[in-house]
Amino acid sequence: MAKTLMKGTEAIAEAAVQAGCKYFYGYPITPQNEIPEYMSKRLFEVGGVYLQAESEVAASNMILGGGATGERVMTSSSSPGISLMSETLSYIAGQEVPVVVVNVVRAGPGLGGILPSQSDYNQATCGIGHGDFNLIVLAPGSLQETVAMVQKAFDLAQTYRTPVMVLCDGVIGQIMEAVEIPEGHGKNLSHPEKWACGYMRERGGKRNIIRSLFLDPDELEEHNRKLEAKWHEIEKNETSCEKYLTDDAEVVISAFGTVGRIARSAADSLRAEGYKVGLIRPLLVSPFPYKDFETLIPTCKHILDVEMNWGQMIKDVNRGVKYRLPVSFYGRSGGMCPGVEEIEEECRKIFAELS
Amino acid sequence: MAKTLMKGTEAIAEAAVQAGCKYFYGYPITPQNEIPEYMSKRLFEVGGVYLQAESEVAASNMILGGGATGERVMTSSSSPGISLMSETLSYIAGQEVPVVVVNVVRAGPGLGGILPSQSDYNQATCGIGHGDFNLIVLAPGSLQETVAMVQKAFDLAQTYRTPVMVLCDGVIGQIMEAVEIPEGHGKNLSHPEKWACGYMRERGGKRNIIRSLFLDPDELEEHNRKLEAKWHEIEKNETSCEKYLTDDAEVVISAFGTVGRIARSAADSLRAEGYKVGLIRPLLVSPFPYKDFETLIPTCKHILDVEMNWGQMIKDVNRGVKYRLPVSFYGRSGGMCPGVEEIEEECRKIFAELS
Amino acid sequence: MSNYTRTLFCAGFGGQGVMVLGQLVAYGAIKEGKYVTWLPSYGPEMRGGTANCGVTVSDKEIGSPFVTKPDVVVALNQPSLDKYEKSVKSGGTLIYNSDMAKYAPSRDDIKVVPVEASQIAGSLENERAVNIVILGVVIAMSDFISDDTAREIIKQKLGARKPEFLESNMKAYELGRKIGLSN
Amino acid sequence: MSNYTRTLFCAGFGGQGVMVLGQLVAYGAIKEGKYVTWLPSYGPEMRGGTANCGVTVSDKEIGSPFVTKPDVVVALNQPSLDKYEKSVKSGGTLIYNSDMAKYAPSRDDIKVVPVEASQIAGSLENERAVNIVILGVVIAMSDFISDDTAREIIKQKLGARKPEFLESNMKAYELGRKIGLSN
Amino acid sequence: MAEKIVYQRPKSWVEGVHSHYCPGCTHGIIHRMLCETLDELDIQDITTGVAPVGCAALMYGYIDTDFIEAPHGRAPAVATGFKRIRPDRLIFTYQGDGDLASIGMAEIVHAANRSENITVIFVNNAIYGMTGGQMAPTTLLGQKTTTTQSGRDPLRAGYPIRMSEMLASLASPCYIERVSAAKPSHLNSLKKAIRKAFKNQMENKGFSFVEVLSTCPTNWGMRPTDACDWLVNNMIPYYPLGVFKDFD
Amino acid sequence: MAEKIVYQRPKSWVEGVHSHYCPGCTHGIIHRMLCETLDELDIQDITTGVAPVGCAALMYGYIDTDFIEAPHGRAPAVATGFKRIRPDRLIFTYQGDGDLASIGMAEIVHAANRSENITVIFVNNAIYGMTGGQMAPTTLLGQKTTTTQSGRDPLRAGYPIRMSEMLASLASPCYIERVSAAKPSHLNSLKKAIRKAFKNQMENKGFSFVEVLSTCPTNWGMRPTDACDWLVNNMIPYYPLGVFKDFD
Amino acid sequence: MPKGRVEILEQYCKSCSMCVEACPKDVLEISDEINKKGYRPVEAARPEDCIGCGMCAMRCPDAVIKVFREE
Amino acid sequence: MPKGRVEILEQYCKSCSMCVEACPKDVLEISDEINKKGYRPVEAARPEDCIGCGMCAMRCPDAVIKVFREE
Ligand SMILES: Cc1ncc(C[n+]2csc(CCOP(=O)(O)OP(=O)(O)O)c2C)c(N)n1
Ligand SMILES: Cc1ncc(C[n+]2csc(CCOP(=O)(O)OP(=O)(O)O)c2C)c(N)n1
Ligand code: SF4
Ligand code: SF4
Ligand code: SF4
Ligand code: SF4
Ligand code: SF4
Ligand code: SF4
Ligand SMILES: [Mg+2]
Ligand SMILES: [Mg+2]
Repeated sequence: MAKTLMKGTEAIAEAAVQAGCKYFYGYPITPQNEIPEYMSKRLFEVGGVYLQAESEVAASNMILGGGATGERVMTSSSSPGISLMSETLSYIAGQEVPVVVVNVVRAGPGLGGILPSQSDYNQATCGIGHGDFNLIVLAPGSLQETVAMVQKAFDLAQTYRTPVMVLCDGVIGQIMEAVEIPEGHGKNLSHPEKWACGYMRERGGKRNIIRSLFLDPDELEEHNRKLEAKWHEIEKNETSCEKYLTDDAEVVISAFGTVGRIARSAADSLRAEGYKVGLIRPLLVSPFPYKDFETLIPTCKHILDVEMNWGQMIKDVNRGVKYRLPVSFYGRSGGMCPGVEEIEEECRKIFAELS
Repeated sequence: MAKTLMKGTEAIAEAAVQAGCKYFYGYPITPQNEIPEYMSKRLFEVGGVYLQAESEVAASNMILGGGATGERVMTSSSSPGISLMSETLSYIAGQEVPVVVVNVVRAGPGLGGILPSQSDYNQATCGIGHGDFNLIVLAPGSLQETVAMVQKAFDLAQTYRTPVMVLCDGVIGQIMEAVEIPEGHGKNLSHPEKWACGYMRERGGKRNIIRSLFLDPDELEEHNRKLEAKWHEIEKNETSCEKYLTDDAEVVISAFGTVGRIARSAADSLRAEGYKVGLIRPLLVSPFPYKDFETLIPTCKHILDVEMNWGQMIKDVNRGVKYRLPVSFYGRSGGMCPGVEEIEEECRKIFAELS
Repeated sequence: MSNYTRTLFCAGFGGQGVMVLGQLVAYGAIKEGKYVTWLPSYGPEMRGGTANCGVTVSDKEIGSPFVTKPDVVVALNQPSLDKYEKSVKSGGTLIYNSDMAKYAPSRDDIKVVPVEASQIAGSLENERAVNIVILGVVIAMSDFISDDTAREIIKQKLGARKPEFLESNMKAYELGRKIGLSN
Repeated sequence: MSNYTRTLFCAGFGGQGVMVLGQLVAYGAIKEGKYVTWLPSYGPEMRGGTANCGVTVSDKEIGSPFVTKPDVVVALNQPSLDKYEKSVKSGGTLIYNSDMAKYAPSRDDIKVVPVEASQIAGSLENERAVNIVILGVVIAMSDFISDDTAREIIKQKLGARKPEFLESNMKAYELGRKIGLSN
Repeated sequence: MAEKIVYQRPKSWVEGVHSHYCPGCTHGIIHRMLCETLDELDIQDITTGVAPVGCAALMYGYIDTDFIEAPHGRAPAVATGFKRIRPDRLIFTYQGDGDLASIGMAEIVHAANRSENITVIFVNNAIYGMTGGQMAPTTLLGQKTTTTQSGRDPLRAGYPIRMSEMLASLASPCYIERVSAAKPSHLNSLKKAIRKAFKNQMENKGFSFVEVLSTCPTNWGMRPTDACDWLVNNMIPYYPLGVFKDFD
Repeated sequence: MAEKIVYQRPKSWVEGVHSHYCPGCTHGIIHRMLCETLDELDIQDITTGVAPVGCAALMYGYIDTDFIEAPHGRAPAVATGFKRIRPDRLIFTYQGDGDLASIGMAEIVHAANRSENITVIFVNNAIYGMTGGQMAPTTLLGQKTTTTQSGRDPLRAGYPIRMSEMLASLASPCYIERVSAAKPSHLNSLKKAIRKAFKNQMENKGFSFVEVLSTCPTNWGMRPTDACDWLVNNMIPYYPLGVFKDFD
Repeated sequence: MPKGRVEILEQYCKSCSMCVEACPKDVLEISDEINKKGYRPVEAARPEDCIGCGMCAMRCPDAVIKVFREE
Repeated sequence: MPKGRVEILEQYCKSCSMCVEACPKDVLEISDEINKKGYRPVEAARPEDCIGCGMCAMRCPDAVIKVFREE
């Protein structure tokens, strides 16, 4: 497929279809309505299923049931809707069902606003539901990257049999850019016949039970130990990070998602002014690329963390650099996005103080 | 009231009543069923309201509506039920409604088990809902402390007009201990006539709107800035931490809630063996007492973090000691609780390595 | 700081009264001004499942409420006896309902007391008094609480709830106590 | 690395076609092999509210898609004119629908182009073509995309959707272009 | 001859604000009727509204009473929480069909079943207005929406739910009526129904539910007056007007 | 004379397990009937059960088919998600009254309204069994539970919900019947209803719903056989047995 | 026929024509003006025919019309 | 009268008496034994009266009873 101008939400949807996702359950919410709208038409064409759920609670449970077939299933929503999926996501993680969830983040808390935000970082990477579990969270910065990450999300979900979130913001959802959508392999990596429901006859009467309930604490601890080991495996294999001009940078901007691309513009123009500025941008925010941050320590003098929230990633940045570098923060909230000039200004202030 | 032997759940309920909480909305879930059961009888006696909600989603919205009167309202639940309150808790924080939520944590993820756990630490302290907001989270270690914290929770909720969580575990819920329940002042600290609904006539036609929606991003950013400033105020005023034998301790155990009391036993018997062991225990886990951890740095050689989960508080411990002390972890999961002997053993190993 | 800390673990089927047995000891300890914790292992089953609780009595504040090496273990059925026999502290006491469980001695470092508790309770026409018979044994063979306190607590707690059974309960306690004293 | 990067900001009431105006430029830029981003400020109102979008065209990858200091601003109504007049880059161009908004000049560092776009569109019996008239002006006065490309894109994108209006749309573009060229 | 005022803006209507509703959207008519009722019963300053998530999320911008914002679909639970504590005050929810009949199904059924002493205004416009025209549970068979682009197909998307009828099957609600905001001839019943729903609450009679058929010219893709005709010709046959329950 | 087996454990019954249900709890009878139906229709190995949260959370311990565990109340959504992808397989949910009629109200109404081609077994025992006897939406007026200690008072806690009747008010469900597991004389209809609910699914007829009145001797505080009598004398009068919808 | 009069708060009118359709006397018409919000407000094109019946106001979703009647 | 016989999987019986009540011939009774789970299982106290009707099995919640009938 050649590069065409597409809206973010539609690119997300088509990327999923090309990755072999034929099943979508979701509930409308701005700013991602074009995803279900697109799916409602497109999946009919490919012989798949689009179903408008009665709520996000129901949608998340439909992907649990759908995921239990072992096929590639997906839902998408935005912040308040994602909160409603908390309980089920905890179940899905505990039950080891592969699903993909897209969160096109809008400004909160509460009803908040519908403009772009990154204020669900904490939720996505840390405490979205009860119990010990983690989501894999991909945070794309451009449409082309979004497409790649949506497709990768399905692979990750199936490889590890775990819920995967693509954490976008309203900008990614609403922007139009030229994008090429690779025809994904769509290969089912999860070996459903081994663990999924619906294969009992094929397995000669051997059944599968997909559950998270273990009333015996020894059994539950064992199960949780297994989940934890899987997570360590994921941490080992799957961290990913972009470093831009960091080699000689005195000030490194840390940012994820859309803010990353804005920060790159700022870095470029500051470089043009002679300032040694770089950018570090986690592509997966969970597991977080702590190591990549740690390697900044010897050369960099200061990190400026920039986010579209009140500084949610900063604790991971600090953890990465182990408090051995000063980390300051610049952020906007409520649907406001830090602009190139604002970031430049912050950097200049830091250089002024450094010298 | 004199000390009497009480079950944890009942002590929680009576403590709330004595603190002037006359309104309870909730949905049954083990291991905290005795709270609603107690309330269903007791609140009728005091002329209050007990209502069994149709779900935790509904319960959380009932306390939102109830809290909007400015009165002292409460709900209680356990892990999966708390997850279902995520969206509404984000609203409640954004709408600045004072409410108290008790979470008697059980083992997750998913349906998990019903035995004690601390695996909702991340959720409570970090990402329970969408958007930038925080809960105040109290983590009692004994029944007497639970009673005090439940009562304090109402004061904090009203002082700051914010949701407050009391994070217990199944042990606190099910244990019987001698406890004295102070007759709380029950004074309404929130000045409902100023902000609550239902006072328009009294205010001569001036109305109140309790909302979190601000479609204009400037307005929403302003609102969020206010919430953030309030949180900084809370961080300044309300951190609280117990330090036990830490002055000369070479190894300090960090633990919260029930594990704290077990760790104290371990510290006592290790001291008897001549090991210099201390204990640091946050009483509020959000805001977290980072400063109290920082002050450990000069004397302590090693921190052993012990939890009933896979190590959720450890990142806050590291943040407190700024990675300048080695921090190791011992934990159990799935309803298992670290025992005194296990903690002792871990400590002895650490001392062996230190020398 | 003295060193008085005693632990009791009671296990049986749900409905056999192990929880109440533990609670009576706990109430007694409070009455005597001691520190006490009572902690059940609550399960999902309403009946038929295994129920158990651990009681710690001490003259100082109690750290861990989990009872892992009890001074006294009470086992009212076979699975409990099999499972918890090993947990008794060396030098401790294992009391079991010999009407419900058989015991093949595997340890010689503990005192083992079989009690025909069901028969005794049956003879009093109060089948549910098995736990009170055992309470008598426990109190006689340990220093959790005094005999006087135990009697008072039975009166106070069971007298109020089931006055019609008070007499047979007191009798059950007596008979248990006798067994305890003779061991 | 050359330095070709141009920004356009279009604002008006919902329904006036500002979004499409921006998109046509974006499609054209893609056609010419440039990088482009189009970003709307989406609002809660379906109609009657203010709608706007920013377009960035460049010959290299685009960082921020937010258009804060546009080279060209299009304002189709009074509130938009009032609000975004100040944002035009020094040396840039402000194009507005003079049938819907009055302008009292406050800057002399920008080129200001009033267009009687509603009247022109009305005269073509295609009231919705206001945005195409303006597109003609924009293309004539800027180097986002070539005139040829613009015509092709109109044919391609609007021809397909509303063939019956294609002729009057092309006419609207012509008339706008004339105004642009004469400014 | 003296001039008498026949009609003017209600006192409870917030002055100086241009509403965000689309031209001719009958949400506005229902709002106006609500304001008139608050004025006539003199209850403006003892009433709290619970705003939904939907086009009416901003309704407190236009109706001058206390307001609590509810999460999507949860207004009945919010109202319950409030009313149980302040039985001396009045409370109403105002909810769209997405809000009430889709995500909020559990909350409305249970509030009705407990016969909470609250007033519910249910605005059925057969579509999700706020989010741009997706299918609602009340979307008619064959009706085109952005998520049923070739018309609602019952096999894939189920049947339009008749909320009034379903709630009337419960033992406990006090009053359930379906009215319309489309035609001048409907407006009398609309007003009477709203009034009655508030009076019931003032008299502690329990749960009152007014379903109002309403238009969404924007997402139906029609001129406002055509939308009114469409409502009459298509919605009323499936959603008959009338009283479904009345304990009077 | 040869000996014929009149009754034996169904093939789908998991061997060697002592169920966690309380003595005489009729959950067990319903399980057994389910197993018999799976055997008779020879569908054990193409069927997936969706386990609820409630006393039956562990039902996969006793019924030997594929199983998915659902969060409390959400079994119909889980089943929908599965069935839409695997229409060639059978799926059933088994839900208590707390699960289905309280927290899961939205999911059951919408699954019914979409007429999802699934089978729902609704076990109404008028109480929350698993959590120790709190009020359920179906608890009878005056019935004592741990959260209605002086009996359910409709003013405070609302009315017992009749789910079969309410769902039957919808246009789309295919089959709705209420049966009982209390008395030997009820068991025939119980078995027939379960069988029919599965056959409907096999014939793609859509949503089938079997409400089974069931006992909870433990939380009702009765001996099992007394509980059966109580059910007959108290529940059946309020929850009449019978077919509420049948598209046959 | 009674004599009526309408006052129109032009700046709030959204030009929806609901009142135009409602008027039994065909008094109202959409004007050629444009208000601040970009709408052409309604006007009383034939004020002399107005009977002050209030139908227009009753149907206006934006409470734009005030109606008077001579008594 | 046909002749029947019941086999009882004692270890699964929970002594609930449901079968006892169901038996038309009063064949069954709760025994004095105690099984592993602590219940007194049911037994055929009057096996000679059994007609193999299956009522007991049909009512047993724990599928404890197997029923035979001579043909
Ligand atoms: C939890 C959650 N889910 C989804 C949304 C997005 N949303 C906003 S309004 C709405 C539906 C609006 O439709 P309706 O309730 O019929 O009201 P209308 O706009 O038609 O009056 C939806 C789905 C949300 N804000 N929150
Ligand atoms: C979200 C959530 N809320 C509450 C619970 C606790 N809970 C477990 S089972 C149950 C209700 C059981 O009642 P019912 O559905 O009637 O089933 P029964 O046990 O009576 O068969 C509840 C409230 C839970 N596990 N998850
Ligand atoms: S979108 Fe529809 S319902 Fe919403 S204001 Fe516009 S016309 Fe009314
Ligand atoms: S608690 Fe009630 S429903 Fe649950 S198994 Fe026991 S008797 Fe049955
Ligand atoms: S008052 Fe009556 S006659 Fe006068 S303009 Fe309005 S509708 Fe027409
Ligand atoms: S009904 Fe109201 S808003 Fe519509 S045209 Fe008439 S006056 Fe204007
Ligand atoms: S088969 Fe019939 S007669 Fe024989 S024991 Fe069973 S119920 Fe009684
Ligand atoms: S019905 Fe079954 S479990 Fe109950 S007593 Fe009879 S055989 Fe035993
Ligand atoms: Mg609607
Ligand atoms: Mg039940």
